[in-house]
Amino acid sequence: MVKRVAIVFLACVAICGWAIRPALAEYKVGAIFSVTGGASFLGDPEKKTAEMVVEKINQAGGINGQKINLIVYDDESDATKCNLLAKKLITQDKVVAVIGPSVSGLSLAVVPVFEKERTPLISCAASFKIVHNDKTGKPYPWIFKTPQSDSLAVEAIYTQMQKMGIRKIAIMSVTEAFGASGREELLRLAPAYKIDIVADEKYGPKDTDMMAQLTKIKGLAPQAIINWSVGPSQVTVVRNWRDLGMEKITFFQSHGFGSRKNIELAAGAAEGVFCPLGACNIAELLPADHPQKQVTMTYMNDYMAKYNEPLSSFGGHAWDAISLLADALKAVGPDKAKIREYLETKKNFVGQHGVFNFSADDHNGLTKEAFQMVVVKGKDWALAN
Amino acid sequence: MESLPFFNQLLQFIVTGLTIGAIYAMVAIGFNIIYNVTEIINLAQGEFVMLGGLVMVTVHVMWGVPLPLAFGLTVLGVTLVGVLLDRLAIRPIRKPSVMTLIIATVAASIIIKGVAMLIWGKSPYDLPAFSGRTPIDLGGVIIQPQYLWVVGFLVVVAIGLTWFFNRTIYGKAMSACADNPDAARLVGINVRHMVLLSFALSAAIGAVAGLTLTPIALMDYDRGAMLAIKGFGAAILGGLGSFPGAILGGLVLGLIEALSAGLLSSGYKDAYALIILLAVLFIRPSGILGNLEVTRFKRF
Amino acid sequence: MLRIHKAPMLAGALLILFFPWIARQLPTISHYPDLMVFAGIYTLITLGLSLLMGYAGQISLGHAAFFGIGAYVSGVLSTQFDCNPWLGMLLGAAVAAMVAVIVGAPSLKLRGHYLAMATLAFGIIVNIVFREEARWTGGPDGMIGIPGLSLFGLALDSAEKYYYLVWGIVAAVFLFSVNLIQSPAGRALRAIHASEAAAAAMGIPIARYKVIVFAYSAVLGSLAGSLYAHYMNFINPATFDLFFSIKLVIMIALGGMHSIWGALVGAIIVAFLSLEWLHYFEEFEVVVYGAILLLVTIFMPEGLVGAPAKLMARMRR
Amino acid sequence: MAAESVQDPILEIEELVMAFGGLTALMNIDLCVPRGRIKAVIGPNGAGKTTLFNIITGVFPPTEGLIRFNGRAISGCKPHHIAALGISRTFQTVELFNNMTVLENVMTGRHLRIRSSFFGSGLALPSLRRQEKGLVEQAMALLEFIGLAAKRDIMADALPLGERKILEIGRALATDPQLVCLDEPAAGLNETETEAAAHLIQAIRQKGITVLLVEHDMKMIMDISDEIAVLNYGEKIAEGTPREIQNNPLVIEAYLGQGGGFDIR
Repeated sequence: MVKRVAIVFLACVAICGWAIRPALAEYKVGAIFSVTGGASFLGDPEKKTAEMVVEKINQAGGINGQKINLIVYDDESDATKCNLLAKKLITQDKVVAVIGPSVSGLSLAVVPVFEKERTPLISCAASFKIVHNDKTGKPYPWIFKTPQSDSLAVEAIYTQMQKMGIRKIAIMSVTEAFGASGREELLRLAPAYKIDIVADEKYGPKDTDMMAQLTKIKGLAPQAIINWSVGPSQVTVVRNWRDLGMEKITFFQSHGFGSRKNIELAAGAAEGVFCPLGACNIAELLPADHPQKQVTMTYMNDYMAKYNEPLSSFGGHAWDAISLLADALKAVGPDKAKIREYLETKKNFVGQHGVFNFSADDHNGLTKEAFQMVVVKGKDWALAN
Repeated sequence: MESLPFFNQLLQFIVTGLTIGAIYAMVAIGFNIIYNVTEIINLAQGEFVMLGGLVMVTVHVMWGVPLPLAFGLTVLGVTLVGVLLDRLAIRPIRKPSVMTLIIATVAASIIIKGVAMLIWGKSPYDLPAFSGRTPIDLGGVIIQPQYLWVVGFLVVVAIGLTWFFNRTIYGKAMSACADNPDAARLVGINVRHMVLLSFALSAAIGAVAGLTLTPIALMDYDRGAMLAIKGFGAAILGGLGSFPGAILGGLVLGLIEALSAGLLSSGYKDAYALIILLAVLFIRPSGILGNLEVTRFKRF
Repeated sequence: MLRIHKAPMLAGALLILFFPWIARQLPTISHYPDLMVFAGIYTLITLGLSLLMGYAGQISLGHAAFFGIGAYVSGVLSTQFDCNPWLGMLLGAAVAAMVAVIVGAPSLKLRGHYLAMATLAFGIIVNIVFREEARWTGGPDGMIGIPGLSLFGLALDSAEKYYYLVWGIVAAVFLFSVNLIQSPAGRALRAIHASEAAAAAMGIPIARYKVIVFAYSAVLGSLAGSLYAHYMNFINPATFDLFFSIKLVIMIALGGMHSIWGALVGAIIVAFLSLEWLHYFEEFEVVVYGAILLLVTIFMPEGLVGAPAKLMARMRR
Repeated sequence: MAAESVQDPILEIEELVMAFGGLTALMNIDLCVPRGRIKAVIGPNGAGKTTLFNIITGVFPPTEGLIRFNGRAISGCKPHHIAALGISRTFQTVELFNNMTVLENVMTGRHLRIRSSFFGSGLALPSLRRQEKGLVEQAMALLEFIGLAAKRDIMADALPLGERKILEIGRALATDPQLVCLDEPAAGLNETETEAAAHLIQAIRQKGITVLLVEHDMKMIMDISDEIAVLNYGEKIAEGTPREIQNNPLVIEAYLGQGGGFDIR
């Protein structure tokens, strides 16, 4: 009995000792991505990218002589877990800033945490709401994000439509955060571009077939369809569109379509589909004098060499986030408030998805020029004119 | 650009609904086979469908095995998983109450899903359609050749099961277990074997549903649960334990979804299907073709 | 029966009381009170569910809906109507009770798997409403800016303060449920579980009891939802989906369906497993979770709390 | 003593018809149960005896006909209403509360005679606590009466069949009934157990409680019944004292016609 108590006691001491081991001199940076769960196609490349960038920095001697210690957590696409992990990073791991989460819903879920704890967050999710407080009409002070807002993608598509003379369209969206916020922007911006939305259809992320919605759209004979979704459903939609012989109705995908894997899965059905993409999707298509040509090519080559898999544009959001943070750390050191200030005034940061120009009123720092309109041609992207 | 006449649209909705409904029906049949012998709702049924699709992708696309042979191998492989499910998750339970059995199937479905994620990763996979992707245009109504395969397999499964339960000794023994397990035991039927057989059979049917669905909707590791719930809904709507009920329930559910997506609101289409399901249950507490008197005698 | 409960109840109460202090001493678990807030919120739901499923023998695969109703009623009222959060919580509970009566009265006439499907359907429908009525709920993106709670001017803005609030409520509900189980009403519920025909023959109004216990569990679910919303300051529909309903059932099955202790133990274990411990298995997480569940089902069909009792019985023999 | 001469009937059934779908289970049954007596209903299997019990206790409403209890029409009432009026029952298949102890089973039987508020119970109001104490005493008294006091803390499903049947009768008595309907209390019991059951039934009558009995054990029926009604194929073919029934040619034919399995003499 005494022996047993002694063992338990020793074990406790050992655990405590391990737990309060002295922290090394390093910059602690947190990351939360949806590495597993429904949004793993975002979180997985983001995690890989962030780790790759940090490894590269540390190999080059770190920042100001300090290594970056990147602590990555997986929120499993779950709001409760995400919230807990955010608090754990701030209060227990004592990080100076956090990048992620991967999806809009979860980023929104932790906005209150970072505002309260006064810690910078650079989100890797699209929704405009993440950097826009409805009550004040301004960004949340401590929250930034790198992906282009949905509104920019919508503007890029609507601009292309104006060029093509399209006025009457149908929209489709998946009943998830990504689809819902895209749909909201599509509806909000349509009047400004004099575009008439004749059908507003939805489908579930696990639906097997969208023929019914497309048939209804076919009956209304719009000039174009815009689909806003991610994952397998966006492939099914394109296939159904092709099956129903609706090629005359031009098909636009959201920037969520930005992976060559999707063209492959569509099995030829994606031919002629338009899609707004960030520079990093199409690095090799960019003209040599494009400002992002160099960073995107380097990233693409590094990533493919390291992980031996095609680049996903979502990883680029993590590249932008961690690189921005590294830049800030280099300039001002591990001070939360100074990092926040630095980010807010950062201009001309050349990233994977655009050239960022932050300001007190804009915590995203991108314009619709961050998107290139591309079209699927011969099973690959081509720049659309 | 000519618009589509309303009548053609309606036909298109029906074609779509029946196809999806046929998949639901096959899942529902799988539920019924196991339910009839064991009174368990096997919530891992959807995972059989998922496995059917993904195993077929591996065998047919990655290994290049020709279609008919790949079909056979896939069904066989998934059947084996069904057998393992019974041996490793169901049979070891010493004091089987219906609730523990259901939890065991939930646990099994989580494990199968997790293993599938480890094997195939998280991205979706495609399978070539069995006879090409050139749509058939029937006077404005578009039919994918794969749709015919889906409906065709439902018919084959239905005929096959009818033959199995009415004509073969094993089928008759299984029906006997379903009617009265104690009496079946008395006349010398090995109920354990029948339970095993029921898992094997419903896994096989699940696999067929999965590999015919994949060319239409792609397949990924996470798809099982949703299909299981739709299939469960179809089985309940038709009346648990009734095979004609399962087919009717599946087709009706598919039709309601397609029609409400096309005619009412696509955001609420699943809700409409479920509201109708609830309404049916409140009027007929044992489903459309279910027998209330029989369900009274079931433990669950 | 109360005798059996008193000792562990006292031990549990002391542990709950001193847990934050213990956690503060050990840096590796210093964030556990935060986890315990969620564990407490889950416990609140499973306490009701245990009464409904374990004691009265009914099934619900839709309880996430009540959790969500509480969260959304509280959330919408406090953000869009500047309603006092406590009042919102009460109104949420009232709405949940009302919905439970309306849905429960026809549903609880169904039996077994049919009841399971009906409650499952109810849960999915409610979730679709949360998702689609974006004007009120913020849609799939969720709803931000839900205020925190304060009590007599004291803002409950730290994990520890909220921990005491949540576990105080859990303790009260636990006591209430223990009293209930040992009362004629509790026996009536167990009688319904064992034999509806005999229960009716003893003069127990079955339909009414089923609906009352359903509503009671709905109210607890709703309270838990409100507590969740005001703690997270954010809610989204995915939190209240059918997989959460199934997770709730897993909690009470894992803990032990036939005892109120099972609800407590199951909720805490599953909360810690899914929110913290399983992370260490990384991509094997899902498989490990399933394996734990399966092993408990096979080797401890009475759940985790059934095991010690069985062990004691064996030792006595 | 024939049914027509009953002065003070506790239960009167008039022209009762019960049809399930196309199947008529009971046809124009008239039956009268005199207060304070033991009345038996016998008949071959499938004669409709259990159906009759189910209708009296409200499990399903009759297709046609009238049932009066203490002069008040009760046909169509819910089971728990009928139990509240003073009719209690046991089941052919023994429906004990297997998740409870012997004592708890009887205590649950007292449900109608106590106050049971859901929220009052949860708050453990002092009045309810006092009531609970009294309840245990009442239940123990009943267990003494049926002879199961020593087994109070055993789970109901751990008892042997004979005691399960006795306990079910005890639980039925706990509702303070004026009429108990016993559905085959001796089925499956051995001779000693049957004798014990017969004694108990007689003791119940001595307490002034009327007994309506369905049973196949003819010796027991003939020994303890005051009156017997005979059903065959859903129709009442005879009614009278045990002696009258034993000599009734129709009854003999009904039993012999079924294969002569029962010796009603």
